Amino acid sequence: MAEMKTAAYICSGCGLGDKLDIAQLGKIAQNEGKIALVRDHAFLCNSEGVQMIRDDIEKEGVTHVCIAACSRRAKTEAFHFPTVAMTRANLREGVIWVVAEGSEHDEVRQEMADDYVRMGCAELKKVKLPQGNPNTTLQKRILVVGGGMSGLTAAFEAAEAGYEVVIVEKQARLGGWANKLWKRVPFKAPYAEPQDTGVAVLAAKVSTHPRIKVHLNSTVAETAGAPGRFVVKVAQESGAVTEEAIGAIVQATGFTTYDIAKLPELGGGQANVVDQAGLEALAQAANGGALKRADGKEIKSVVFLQCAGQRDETGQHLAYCSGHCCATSIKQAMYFKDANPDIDTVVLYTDLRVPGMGEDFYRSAQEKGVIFTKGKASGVEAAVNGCKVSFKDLILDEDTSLDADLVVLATGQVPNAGVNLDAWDKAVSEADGGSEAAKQNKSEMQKISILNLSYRQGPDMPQFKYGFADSHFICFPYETRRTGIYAAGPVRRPMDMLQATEDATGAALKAIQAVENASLGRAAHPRSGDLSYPIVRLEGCTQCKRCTVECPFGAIDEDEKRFPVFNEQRCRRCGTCMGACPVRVISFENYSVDTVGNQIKAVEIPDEFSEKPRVLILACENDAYPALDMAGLSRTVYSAFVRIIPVRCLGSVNTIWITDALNSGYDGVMMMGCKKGDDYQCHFVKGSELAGYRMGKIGDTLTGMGLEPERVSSYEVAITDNERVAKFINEYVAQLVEMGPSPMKGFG
Amino acid sequence: MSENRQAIAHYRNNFLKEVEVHVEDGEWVKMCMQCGVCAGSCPLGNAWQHTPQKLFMMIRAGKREEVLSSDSMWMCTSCYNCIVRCPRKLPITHIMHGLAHYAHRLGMAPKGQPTREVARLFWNNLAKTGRVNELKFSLAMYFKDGFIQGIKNLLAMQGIGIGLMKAKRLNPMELLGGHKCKDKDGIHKMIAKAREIEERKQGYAS
Amino acid sequence: MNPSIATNQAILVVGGGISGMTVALEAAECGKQVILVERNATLGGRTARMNRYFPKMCHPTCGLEINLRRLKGNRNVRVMTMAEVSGVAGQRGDYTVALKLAPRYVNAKCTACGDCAAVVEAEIPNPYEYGLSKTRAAYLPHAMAYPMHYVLDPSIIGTADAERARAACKYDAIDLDMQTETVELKVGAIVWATGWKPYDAVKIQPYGYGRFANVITSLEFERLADPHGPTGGKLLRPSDGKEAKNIAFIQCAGSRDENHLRHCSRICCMASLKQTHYVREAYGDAGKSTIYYIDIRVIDRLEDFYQKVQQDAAVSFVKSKVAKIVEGKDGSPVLHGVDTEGYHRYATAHDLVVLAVGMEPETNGIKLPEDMLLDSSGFIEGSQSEGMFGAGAATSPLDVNRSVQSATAAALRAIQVVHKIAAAEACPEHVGGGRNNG
Amino acid sequence: MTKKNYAFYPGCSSQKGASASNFAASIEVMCGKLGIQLNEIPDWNCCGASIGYGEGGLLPRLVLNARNLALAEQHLPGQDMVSGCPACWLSTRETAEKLRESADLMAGANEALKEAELDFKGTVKARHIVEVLVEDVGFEGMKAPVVKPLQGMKIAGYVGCQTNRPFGIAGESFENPQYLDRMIATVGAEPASGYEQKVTCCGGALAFSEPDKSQKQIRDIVESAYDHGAEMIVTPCQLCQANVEIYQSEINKKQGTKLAMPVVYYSQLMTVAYGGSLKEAGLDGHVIQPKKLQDIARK
Repeated sequence: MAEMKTAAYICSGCGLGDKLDIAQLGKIAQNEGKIALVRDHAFLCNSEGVQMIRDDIEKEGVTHVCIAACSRRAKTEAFHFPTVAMTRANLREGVIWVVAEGSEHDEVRQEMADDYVRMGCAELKKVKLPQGNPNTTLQKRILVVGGGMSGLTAAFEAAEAGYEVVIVEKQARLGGWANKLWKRVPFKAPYAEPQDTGVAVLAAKVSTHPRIKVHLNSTVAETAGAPGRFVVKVAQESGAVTEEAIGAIVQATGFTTYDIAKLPELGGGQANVVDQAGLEALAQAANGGALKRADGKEIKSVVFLQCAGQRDETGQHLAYCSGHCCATSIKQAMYFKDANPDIDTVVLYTDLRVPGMGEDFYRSAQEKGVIFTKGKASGVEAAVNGCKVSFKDLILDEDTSLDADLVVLATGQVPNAGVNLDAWDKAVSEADGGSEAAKQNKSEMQKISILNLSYRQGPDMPQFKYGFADSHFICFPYETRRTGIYAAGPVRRPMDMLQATEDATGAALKAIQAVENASLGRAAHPRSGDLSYPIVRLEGCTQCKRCTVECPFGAIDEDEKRFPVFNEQRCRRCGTCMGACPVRVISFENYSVDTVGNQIKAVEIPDEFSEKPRVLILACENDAYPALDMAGLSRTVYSAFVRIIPVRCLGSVNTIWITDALNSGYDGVMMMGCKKGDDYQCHFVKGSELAGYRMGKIGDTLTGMGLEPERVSSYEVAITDNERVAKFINEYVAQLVEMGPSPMKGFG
Repeated sequence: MSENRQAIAHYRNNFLKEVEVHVEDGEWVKMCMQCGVCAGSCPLGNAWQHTPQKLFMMIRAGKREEVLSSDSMWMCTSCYNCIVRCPRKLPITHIMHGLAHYAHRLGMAPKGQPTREVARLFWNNLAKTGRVNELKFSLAMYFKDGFIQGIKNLLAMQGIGIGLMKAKRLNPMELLGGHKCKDKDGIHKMIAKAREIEERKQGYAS
Repeated sequence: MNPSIATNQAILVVGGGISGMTVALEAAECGKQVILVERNATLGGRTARMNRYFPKMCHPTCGLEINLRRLKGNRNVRVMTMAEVSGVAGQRGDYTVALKLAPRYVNAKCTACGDCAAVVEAEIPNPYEYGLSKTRAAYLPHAMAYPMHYVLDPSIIGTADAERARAACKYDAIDLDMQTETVELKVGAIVWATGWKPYDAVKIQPYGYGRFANVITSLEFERLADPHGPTGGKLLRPSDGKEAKNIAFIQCAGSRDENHLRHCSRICCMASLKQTHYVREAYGDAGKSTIYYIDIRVIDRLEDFYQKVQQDAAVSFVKSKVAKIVEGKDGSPVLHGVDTEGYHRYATAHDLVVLAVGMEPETNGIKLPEDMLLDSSGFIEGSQSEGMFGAGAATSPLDVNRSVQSATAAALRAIQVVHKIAAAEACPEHVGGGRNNG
Repeated sequence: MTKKNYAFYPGCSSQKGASASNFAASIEVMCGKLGIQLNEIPDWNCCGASIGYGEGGLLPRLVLNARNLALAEQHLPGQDMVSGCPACWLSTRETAEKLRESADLMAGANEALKEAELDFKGTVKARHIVEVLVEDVGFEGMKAPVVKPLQGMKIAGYVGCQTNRPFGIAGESFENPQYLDRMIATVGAEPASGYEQKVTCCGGALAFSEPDKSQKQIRDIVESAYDHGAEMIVTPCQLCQANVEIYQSEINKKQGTKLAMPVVYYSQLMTVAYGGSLKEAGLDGHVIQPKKLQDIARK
């Protein structure tokens, strides 16, 4: 790599020149920042300004560029210099747009700008242009676990985009649940009639596809490695094991129906009570003719009980709604009506949930004479010729009953998501040096594992809620916590076949993207394209395991000596490991303990008599930093005593930054991160929580330094909080003024 | 109408099917989704013991006696609010008329229900000559509950009658003849034929 | 933009809302070339105008920020705003698209400094706020606008205001001579992520939207609840600016109604449940929400959210399609109808009525290529030539999560098309050979 | 002026000496001025009205209307059939549509019509006079003959039900139709804006059978007109006119109110504005005297 040559460019446009002493900023960059080349420009982001920088890079051999102008979020197209390392000093959104107007504020405004230039220059000294993980991988085959409708779809769609696919299916035949259906709910206009499932055609296409390899009667015995270099052991029922080299994984392991034996009050277990799957079996047997009960009697009347064991508020059954069951019952009622319009079919529901075009399907059933009754079933008893369903008719407001030859319970979907990692953690720690029973428990638990990941953090994907392997994010349904592994279909959330095939197609895309990213050494969402990766200096490592435990993505394993093993392709570049490391041996080329530490140290701390406190703000780049930027955009004034540093996540904040800051005379530190709790906002899962936990631990250190605990504070900031964030700052600064200057001033 | 009762006997257990066959626009009843917009749209809503949507549910639940003996559908003013608001485009006004007619015809409609009586008088009045004789119709209405009550009604309403006469909008001479169609006989035969066709189609003995 | 970057291996994405951005980014992050066109002046679409998302009550701009960062860091996507597709010719793998580019009157030199807005006097109804407030006729669409450039409203072109704006700009960023232009692109696949629009509530006559000031739509209510909205996040009623504490939510306003939209718009139940949270947050126990509904349609784990709201004593549910609204003496809307569970007639006054308006395709009323396959409501099912696809709410009334899922799937479908083109160009004799193209 | 011909179906209430005879009187001048030639359908019969269903049943009611349609088709070929009464229009139009949609009903109707030696082919279009005014004449056309603008009069436009639902005038809304207000303005008067009882039901035929319930409706309709500063109600509907006008005295008697709101037809306004006399406008046919309008007519 060429020798480092630094340059700083100071813009005087957008009012910067009117409000700030640009010459002084230049001098600071030159003298204090020790920048080789310092230039200013009246309009840095125009083509002329950009060309000036480009020329310096090309002709002067500049390798490191500090842009002192607007926020790092602004003018990214103009300031795009992919061959050099770059820092941005935010003078516009961070200084002139937020410091109060008027000459009485000139001094503090200039001081703020001076510091940001110092910080930009100081950071520049420590950043390197990320070169990308040299350990790139080239395996682009996609493993699809599960050969049902979702799995087949994922496999076929990925193969059609040119990728090799391996399917592992537990059963002897492709098709899964869909094989057991007589017909499916319509998935395109006119949404009026049950349709062929199409599974046979799809299974045939998959079986004969030149890019798809199918393992039947097989399960995944082990998944080792990382995106782009997974090694998957496929175990056949016979015991034979095949190794497959895999780039990314789609887990489409589907669902199991809720056991109707758990619903005796609704007739579960009675001869003439079936679930929807049971009804499909009767319909397949009837093959378009009259449906008959198990005892051979032709069914003349049928009642469908919706939400059987679902939407349960008692805690005994499923709390959620499986979404597909209203349409499924409608479809099944049509099986009867289509065979014989005189059959009485009643659907007993509380809310008929057929969103979207399902409304047309509902109408179609009504036209066929299916009766819909809003009511709540209280019991199903066996009667002479069938069943007696007792219910409250909610419209007619009366307790009543219906006799039927057959009752169908619309039960819910239970995901086949493998091992629950929370329970697993507990089992592992109990088994670790524990009793035989505890060890037995652990190995029993592992039996239901789907992926058998050889990850330190457990053998399957983390589950979200009710055992579904879903994403926590609304905008990002495929944002999983296991990079390169995507759940699709009813294992992700309860869904119907239409949604499952859409979902599988989306998951296939994400798998393709994962292998492409891995092959280039790039990060996956949300820091997509990031070429930096964690670099560890193992010689300094104390094997404390914090990084392996705290990594939200299970990217770090441990070797036999308990040293961390980084799997960069699993890493999402949040820096949680860096924040966790007590000996500071983990860093990224462009984000490290030093890049931030140097900025903290670069700030000039006025003495205790100046009445100018200094507050360090560490702001999450996802929500808090944009909120601060937007405070600028809306010209919301906040104190000029703060110095803000964006961080990848509060989870990446190393406590050394805090203690260094306070040691060097800052009066306080504000940490701004995302919302915690069940509805957490952190894309790295626990950033705010970890930061809070770590800061809790430095309380003693603060006390030892003779500092009040209030000198470190944390805030949950949403991206829309541009006004609130200014309020937080102003209130905190006022509180610090009240408290008096830090006793550490002058010792730093 | 005893033969009609027999004719529908095989529908006993499936009142909805009976309604579909015998009630004007009855085949729409199954399409109701119980939103209740009809119930809230009726100007005489307060007077309904069973709202239209509830009647539809009762039909599906097989409550034959209750539906046909209900006086609710006789409260219909034919304002058509329910029709234009129904999200399923059910011709509710027509179904109400149809139910009322069917109940009336089966003799199950409430005895002495005022609108039922008015409707009967009105039809008989118009069917006689082809055109309505407003005076005779009014008098018939006042006397529908007997002579004494009729005189009382007449006295109570005499202000209105005299007012209209003064305004030349009620002609006492109508009592002696009044407007009528020339082809009275043709109209009689035509109506009789229409009835016959309708009964034939609905499977009544005729 | 240089149209020459577009080849028949590029993917055109029409619509820059969350679905379109997702299609573009997902495809680009697989290494494909994408052109993303948006009719408005900024990306972000409808979700950028939402206050919160259900069920997490998080902020839509959070996801927008991440997507914008992905976009800024990815050179495979070319973004064109104020660009509308005016024609499509050709077939799968080889489309020629005509784009109409409307003048923004501001070029890429704009630094978003705001000097132009400071001197322009004319005000226009703020499009971002559904006209609930006004903005200067030189404006930044919103704080997260992308591109971060101002716009001059066409109404001031040729006026002194426009001249003042130009004079105020130090960066030569205002170009009053910009004209509408048409450019042509070659692309291999097209994804229509054209989104949805709210059903015109004026057409739902019995509810008096447009006649009664205190009957508003759910989208307008989002703006009222937004701290950056026209009321600073206060739930004030439009007629008199008084606090609206007793709020009615009317479900299926236009949806599930053959007089309006045949389909169920899926999102509205959750949207109203979410909005009851706004009322609770604003007023605590003093607030009151009433949801008038036919069926509460919140599927899968969203049921949790429903159950939580059901437990809130300040929220009540009435199973009834409201028959009509009349305006009371103080401007309070009075709702008339019948609770059909049992039979309870009501005539209830509320401070404010929020109509949970249905979703219809944004493209209703716009001519799409004849090749497109639409369902009975106008949602896109695909195309006969199989080279054009729908994504997100253009395909069905979908919530954000499902829209993104749909968009991700659409990205793969488009990739399949351009992959086959690339494969054909690399090795023509092998294309399609022995393969089943489904 | 060349006159446009229409097959006219007056309906029972518009006969001489019947409850809407003043309406019948008032349309003559109006039509004359607007070039509308109404040709009465020979030997027309009653439509069955909205109360006919109780005894009548479906086919007998359809057949009554089919007879009128058939007569129009036979005697006045090529002419649209126009009714002045909403109930007549509604029944006729409904019949025409039902018969067109159902071959079965059409066959049944013709089988019955044969008894009266008639046959209906289904070619006639059933319209309301207001449709003719709005669609064929237009508001400009209605304005042209105005010689005595009704300045200074504030009038509540009461549309009622059946002119408005289920068919209504094309382009108008069911809940807030505008055409009547526009007609009021066309003749120089001021429509009472915000009159929210515009489309409230007067009780219709139930005014006879359920007087208390209907009179509650009527009271709302009249009181709201007072509340909006109207001095008169105008309506396109015969039954509305009769009910709302004649029951005010009953309401006063029973409920101690002092209602005395005149109720007239749009055609009466137009006739007066077009220079017609009090008698030509049928203004001698009111129980509650529309004095102001009568005064203008007398001028």
